[in-house]
Amino acid sequence: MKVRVSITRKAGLSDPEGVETHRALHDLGYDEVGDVHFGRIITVEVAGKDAAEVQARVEEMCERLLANPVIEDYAVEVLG
Amino acid sequence: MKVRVSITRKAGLSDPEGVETHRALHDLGYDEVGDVHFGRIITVEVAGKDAAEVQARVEEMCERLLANPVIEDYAVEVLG
Amino acid sequence: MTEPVHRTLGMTDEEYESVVRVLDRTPEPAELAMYSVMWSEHCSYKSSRAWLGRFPTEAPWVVVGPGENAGVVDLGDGWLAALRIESHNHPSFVEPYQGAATGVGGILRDIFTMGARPIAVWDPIRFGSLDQPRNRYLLKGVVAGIAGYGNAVGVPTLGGEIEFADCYSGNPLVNVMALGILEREQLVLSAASGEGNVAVLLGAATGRDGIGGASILASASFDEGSGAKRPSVQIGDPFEEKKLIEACLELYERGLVVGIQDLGAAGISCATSECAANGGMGMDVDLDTVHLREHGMTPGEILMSESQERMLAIVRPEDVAEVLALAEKWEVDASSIGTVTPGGALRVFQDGALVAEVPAASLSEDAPRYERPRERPAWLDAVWADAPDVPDQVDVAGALRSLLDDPALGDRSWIYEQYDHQLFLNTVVGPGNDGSLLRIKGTEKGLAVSTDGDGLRCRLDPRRGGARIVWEAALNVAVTGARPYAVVDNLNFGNPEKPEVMWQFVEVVEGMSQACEALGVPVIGGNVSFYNETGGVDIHPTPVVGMLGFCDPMPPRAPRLDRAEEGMDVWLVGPEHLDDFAGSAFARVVLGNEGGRPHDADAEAGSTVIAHAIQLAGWSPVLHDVSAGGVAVALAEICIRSGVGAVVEAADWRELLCESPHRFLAVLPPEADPSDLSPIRRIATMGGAAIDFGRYGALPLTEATEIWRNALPRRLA
Amino acid sequence: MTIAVVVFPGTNCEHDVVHALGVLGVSADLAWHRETDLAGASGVVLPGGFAHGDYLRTGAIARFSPVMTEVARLAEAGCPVLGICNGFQILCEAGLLPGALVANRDLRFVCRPIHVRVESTDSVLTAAATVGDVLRIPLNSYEGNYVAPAADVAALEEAGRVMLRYCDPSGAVTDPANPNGSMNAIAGIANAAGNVAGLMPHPERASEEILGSTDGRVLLESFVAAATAIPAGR
Ligand SMILES: Nc1ncnc2c1ncn2[C@@H]1O[C@H](COP(=O)(O)OP(=O)(O)O)[C@@H](O)[C@H]1O
Ligand SMILES: [Mg+2]
Repeated sequence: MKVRVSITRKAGLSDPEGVETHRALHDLGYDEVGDVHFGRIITVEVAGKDAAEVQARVEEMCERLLANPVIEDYAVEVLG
Repeated sequence: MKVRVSITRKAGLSDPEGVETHRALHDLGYDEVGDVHFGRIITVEVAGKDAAEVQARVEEMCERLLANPVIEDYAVEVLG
Repeated sequence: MTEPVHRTLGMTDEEYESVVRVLDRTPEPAELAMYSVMWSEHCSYKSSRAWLGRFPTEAPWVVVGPGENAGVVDLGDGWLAALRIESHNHPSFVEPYQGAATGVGGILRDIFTMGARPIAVWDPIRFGSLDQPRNRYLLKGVVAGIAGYGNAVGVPTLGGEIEFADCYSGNPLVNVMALGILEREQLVLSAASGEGNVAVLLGAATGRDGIGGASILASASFDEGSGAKRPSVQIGDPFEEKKLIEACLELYERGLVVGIQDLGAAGISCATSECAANGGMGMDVDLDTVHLREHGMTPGEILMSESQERMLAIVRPEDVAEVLALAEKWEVDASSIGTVTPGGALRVFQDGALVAEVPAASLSEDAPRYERPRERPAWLDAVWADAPDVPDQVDVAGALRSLLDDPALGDRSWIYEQYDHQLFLNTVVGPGNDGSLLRIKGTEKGLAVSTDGDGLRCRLDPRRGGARIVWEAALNVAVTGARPYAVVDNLNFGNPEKPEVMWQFVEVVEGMSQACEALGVPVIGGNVSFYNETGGVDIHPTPVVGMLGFCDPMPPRAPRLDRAEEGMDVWLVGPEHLDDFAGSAFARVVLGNEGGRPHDADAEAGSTVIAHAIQLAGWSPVLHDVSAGGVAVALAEICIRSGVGAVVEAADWRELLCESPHRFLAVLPPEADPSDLSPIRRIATMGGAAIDFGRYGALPLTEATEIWRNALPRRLA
Repeated sequence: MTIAVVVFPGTNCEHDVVHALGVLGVSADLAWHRETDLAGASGVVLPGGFAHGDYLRTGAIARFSPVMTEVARLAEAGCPVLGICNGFQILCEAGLLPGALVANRDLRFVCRPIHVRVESTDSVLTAAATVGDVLRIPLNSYEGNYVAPAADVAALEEAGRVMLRYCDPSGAVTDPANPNGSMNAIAGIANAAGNVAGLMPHPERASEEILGSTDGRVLLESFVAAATAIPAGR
């Protein structure tokens, strides 16, 4: 099964990459752009039949390795 | 409007983060894990009323700045 | 029953009463927040201040001693050097990458606050055993954080040190030291003089980072219950800092600042009150002008925010426009947030209303001072009695195999090759040797630096241990040809409310002070980190010394470990060994013993040996001090780095493995006769394909190299 | 003749490049990234560092700096343009060189001397060297891993535009000698005309004996010779 993990920095923490990219977009004339935030997507191919089980396993992977729970939130979607 | 841009490395080009994460997951005993791919998500707040127009503008931002078309693919979703 | 607010801010009832006395009324919330952080252990040194005065701090070349952001010494011809060390222990445990990264950012600001360009960083770090995954994660994260920030901000990391012991498992130590150079006219201090001068806040936006935060965290024990005190982690932005460095250096060059202060612990409240108090003035601060990252921040939050990469410059009113323009050129945000006033009051306004009014000086000067009880630990006698049981005869080659495989003794290049250590083209001797040696371009001058600590030996005897790390650091710079010139120290200790910990602290300060006095080297700055305990277990008393050495001129070709050649002689310089095994690597790694009482430093022998090292550095291909692992490991490092074996001809196995102080190896061409540099004796000849200890066995060089190179990587793979 | 060394916010090797050129007896001027006219320069160096923090993507934001329009103009006119490390990354992003640089194979920053073999002398980077020379030069990067679509790499090879390849001290191109996983062990390339070149290692860090190696000089000398040969700012 294909699983998509989206990892974003917790609200309130600074996001230097977002700030700089915001600045660059404005320099290019995209004045309509407001806040910019950076995150990561990790797509993982997982052997398994049961979506709920796969979901639980990948969430565990997030807690242990993929995300840094101290500063990041994550969301796991089993795409099937 | 809130727009999510997902940027992934083009198939066939090396993805060291993916490879390394795959290895680390197996070290932790997640033998069910197959291919792992890394990408970035950039969420952008964009002033605008028309979803199609916003979509087009953000696609232009991707072409010009947010993605590197030589090695990356991107997808733009207007979340509303 | 809810706890009174001051207690949730880490303040005792007595301390709260003092605040009431100082203000002569009940503090407003913003005021209480300010006092709670400024009077925390981290900011006020309330438990240590009474003892720090023991350090010798004077010498004719000291320009700025302890008390300012960094110590400054004179290098002649108008050149000055600034040096400073800090700890980021607790933040690095919470989030190793960002904790270490922001540690680097903070120490750099201390340097360029003085007007100096930061030119190098060091990272003395300590962890629990790498057998535990959590410790591997912490080490990797810390090294990546130092690399990620240091490399990107554009300041090379020229070395550090690393130790492993179980006591650091729940409490890793991450110390960072930075060196800067400047020309005398550029020196700036943090005093806000001149009524009507303007306080300009430069750099990153202010968010809710580390509110009630990093400093309180560093001032309390770390246990399960501390979750509530956990600050939101601060995220380092090396790019912002790089711009800030360039902008500030240009401000100084153009003479546009009267005084400047970095924003660290307690953020705006600390910077404004210190600047005002140092100048004998007051300040009016308007919080509406502070560039915020988040909506709805309270005055207390804005004042206490520990958002990174910010500076407060004091500027004459007529220069404000130019300062703002210069900031804009460097793409640094800047705004005028305050005005220097007569009278000594720090007054803070928001939405036109006065939200805090305190005597600026009271935040630092009225802070509590504690002379906490001290008591020699009862367990020490038993520890001394448990001296290493040294056998009659030892297979030195076999012991060397184990020693080279120890992660603290093996090759450290896994760490330092992640650090840019060459930027600025100053690095004449880089990491992987004893001290690093930097040139100052356009002069003949050289600066040598070493950081040294030794938690185990300091646990066994804090006074002797404290003295020995100073002597070791001094020898490390001397073998590059530099004379010991100034010291900064980072005192990492457990809970000062325990009498045993306070006793250790005072003993260490005494030992270090004696060594500095004997060396004639002033202490120009330092940092105290208390409350390094987890679950009631304190870390070893772990002072770390940063030694600055100076030479003018530099040796034409400074010694390095990789310059030994077949046929050269190896000389051991230094006094007869003392069978000193307590706290040695041999006892720990091979015998599994961590007891006994180490020998003391010997000031007379130490000084002689340092003078010899400086002299030999003028022409020796290799000099290497003998420290952890003794002569055997020191010789092996020379062999491995130079790619040539050695045959040891005359040495007792004890001489090879014990760790008596004040010894180094000199590898000299065969025709050289250094015998007038007594005490000195020839112990080996370079050559062959093994490190050959004669009747104590031989270790093939290829095998030694393999073991040494893999000691760290194989545990981290 | 003067050489312009371009400074973006976040660049950090600019003074080192100026110093190393000075060692060769050549003077160079710093040019801030907002400048739009480098007509006085007969050569341009984009030095190493972290332009715009390397945020978003290495080189991505820098390529839009005003100075890059001018760099492109000079490149087109045949002026020698050299990108070192971050400068190489920027030239790739700007499309003045093909491909891109991504994270090192083992995801660790690498700062150490590596060996490169000279593969071609048809560029401003290598003209003074000899094919087959092995140079020991410091590498200092996290994103030093050269990637490009297979067809582009094949075209580069075909046209002899790979200038430097990672190798072991004997000159053999082996996998362990490839410090970052670059495709075809590519360490440096040039454009078709040979006047625009980029490389990951830092020749300016190997230009004085006291710093451990002088192997980088031949590369800087090639560049300087090319800059001397053309009139300023065509
Ligand atoms: N954490 C570290 N970061 C960078 N370099 C380090 C680190 N630990 C050790 N090193 C380097 O490895 C070398 C050996 O370290 P060490 O054995 O502690 O030196 P010494 O015993 O001479 O004080 C030194 O050059 C030192 O700078
Ligand atoms: Mg040493």
